[in-house]
Amino acid sequence: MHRAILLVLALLGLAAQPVFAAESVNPQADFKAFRNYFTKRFPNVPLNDFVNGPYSMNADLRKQWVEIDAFPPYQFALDKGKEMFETPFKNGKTYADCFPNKGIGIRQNYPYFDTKSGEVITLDVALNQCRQANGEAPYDYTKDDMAALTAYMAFTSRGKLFDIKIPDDPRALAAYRKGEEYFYTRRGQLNFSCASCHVQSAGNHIRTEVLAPALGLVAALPIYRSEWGGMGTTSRRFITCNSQVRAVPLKAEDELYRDVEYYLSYMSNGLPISGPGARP
Amino acid sequence: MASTIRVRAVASGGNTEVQALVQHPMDSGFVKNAQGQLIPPHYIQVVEFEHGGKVVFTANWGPAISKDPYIKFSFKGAQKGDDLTISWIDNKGAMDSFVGKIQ
Amino acid sequence: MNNKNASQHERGRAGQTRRAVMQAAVASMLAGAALAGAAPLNRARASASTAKWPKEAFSQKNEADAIKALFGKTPEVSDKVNLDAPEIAENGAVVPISVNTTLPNVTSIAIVVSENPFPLAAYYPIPSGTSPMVANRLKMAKTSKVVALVASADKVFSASKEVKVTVGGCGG
Amino acid sequence: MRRHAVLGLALVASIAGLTTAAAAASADDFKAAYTKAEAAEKQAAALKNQWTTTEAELKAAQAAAKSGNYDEAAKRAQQAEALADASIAQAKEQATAWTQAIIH
Repeated sequence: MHRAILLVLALLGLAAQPVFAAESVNPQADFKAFRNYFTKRFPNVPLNDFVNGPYSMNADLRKQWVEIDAFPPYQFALDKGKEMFETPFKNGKTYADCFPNKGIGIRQNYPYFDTKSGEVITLDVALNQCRQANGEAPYDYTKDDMAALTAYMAFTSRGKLFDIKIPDDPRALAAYRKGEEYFYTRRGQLNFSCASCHVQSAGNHIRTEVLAPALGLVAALPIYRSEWGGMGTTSRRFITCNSQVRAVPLKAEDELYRDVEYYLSYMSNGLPISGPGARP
Repeated sequence: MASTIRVRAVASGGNTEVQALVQHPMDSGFVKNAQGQLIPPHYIQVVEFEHGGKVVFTANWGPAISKDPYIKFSFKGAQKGDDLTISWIDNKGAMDSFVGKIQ
Repeated sequence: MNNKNASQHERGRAGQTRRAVMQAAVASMLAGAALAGAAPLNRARASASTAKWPKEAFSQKNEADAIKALFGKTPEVSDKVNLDAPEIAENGAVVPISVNTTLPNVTSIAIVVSENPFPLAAYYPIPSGTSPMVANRLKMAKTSKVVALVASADKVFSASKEVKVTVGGCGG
Repeated sequence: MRRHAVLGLALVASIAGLTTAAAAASADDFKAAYTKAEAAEKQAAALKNQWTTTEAELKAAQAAAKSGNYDEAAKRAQQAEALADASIAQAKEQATAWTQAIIH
């Protein structure tokens, strides 16, 4: 009980100096420090440009991206996603029936913490919940159908600002904290955390690739990668990150992956959705 | 039903700038599939753009053109609202065509 | 046999593997005859043909032979040929390259990637009324010289640039 | 930083230990080594911190055993165990160390 109160106080930003380190979960303070770190480190990158990842910090890359984005190769996935989104299920209902505002322009509100199930619900999970509620088989979280569908939903939300909420529920704060932990924990034989690449080394090169800053990273998802020759889901991105450091990836949309997305999206609050993005 | 061809053609000051994207794997013949077998070459060889009964642009391509190929060029003499016809054929004889409106 | 088949194999294309795309293409070729009458409104009668596709030039395995097969002459370097290519390709699979020129009476533009297995990447005849300018996206197997060639008034002019590639466009 | 060095040393030491097992290995040697490796990898899985390299070694060990090359199989299994142990050590160390990486 005492712990719960502390958590709630921390959530509200009212806790003065927390007594124990373990109780010091303070998303608002984290958010400020996180944003501060990136804006100080990259003073020439306008805040809203962080969502363009590597292109915000490398002129040659940016030029190639602008040229390619003028008529992006993900156009076909986007068109397919729109068609899928608008095609009714066998029962006559559509995705629009499952979502607020008929599913248009809502990407910025995902993931959210579902106080009923006590879990983080990402857009991808919400889409499959919608499918299953309407008697349809769920899509594979790592494959093209889910990528196309989420690409379209992100596209209708471009420019909308991330608005991730952490409800007054200790479980929500715990999920946030678990996501934060996963993000900063070193893993794999290469002993890298997500942060090793996307915080400490953001903007640096790995071969010709420029590592995207963690700030705004999720705003570009899903992403078309030239390397993949196609659109990839958030799950695919996380799984690839893990494999690259020689860690066995979690299952797609594993609770921890959802928590990381929750954490990172909260860190990107106020930044515009730029997905679907295109990356090398 | 979706076409394999997307086109944006914009007329301005007597000049029409055309950008097109074609959905095609453009397999080079040098890439292996998951089973380690080479994927045979499969790529578009010719894309033709026609306006007012005249071929205004022809792209001759080899396997080094990127997947879902993109092309941009410009020509003179078209008006807003005119038709622009695009057609392609690949090394296996598959084809598609599309009529777009110049904006 | 024109404008026939692509309609069929487009359904759900983005979700298919390369293999599946190929199977679909073959299937659609077989189905082509049956579909000929059912083309949607915006599918045209016109069709591209491979009759003039310069097969010999595209089959050459080195730069000089490809250029010779295509133009029958040796190019001379010209600062009137502008080749726009990145210093470092973000990914060898998609390298944006554009060419334009201030040379008069241009009849064609070609792009060669010296180190690719087949160096000739693209050949664009330029009819009168069409600007001597083209932009496209190429695959590059590795770091290579890229050459832009412009045929103008019975001569061939060129410009080249080295493009660094560390993530090859021909890998798996 | 010091902790990482310790982790690295543990890894090197455990791999170096393999070279002493030079004598020809039997099917039983392989089985014993594989069982140990598998147990360690299970523990790593419980900590949600398996390494792809461990998995690869386990597979290689089984493949070698199948073809009757028990020397190689035992060696691979021991390698897998060393990697799994290192991943467990990493997870335990990171259980608290991660907080030091948070942006403040």
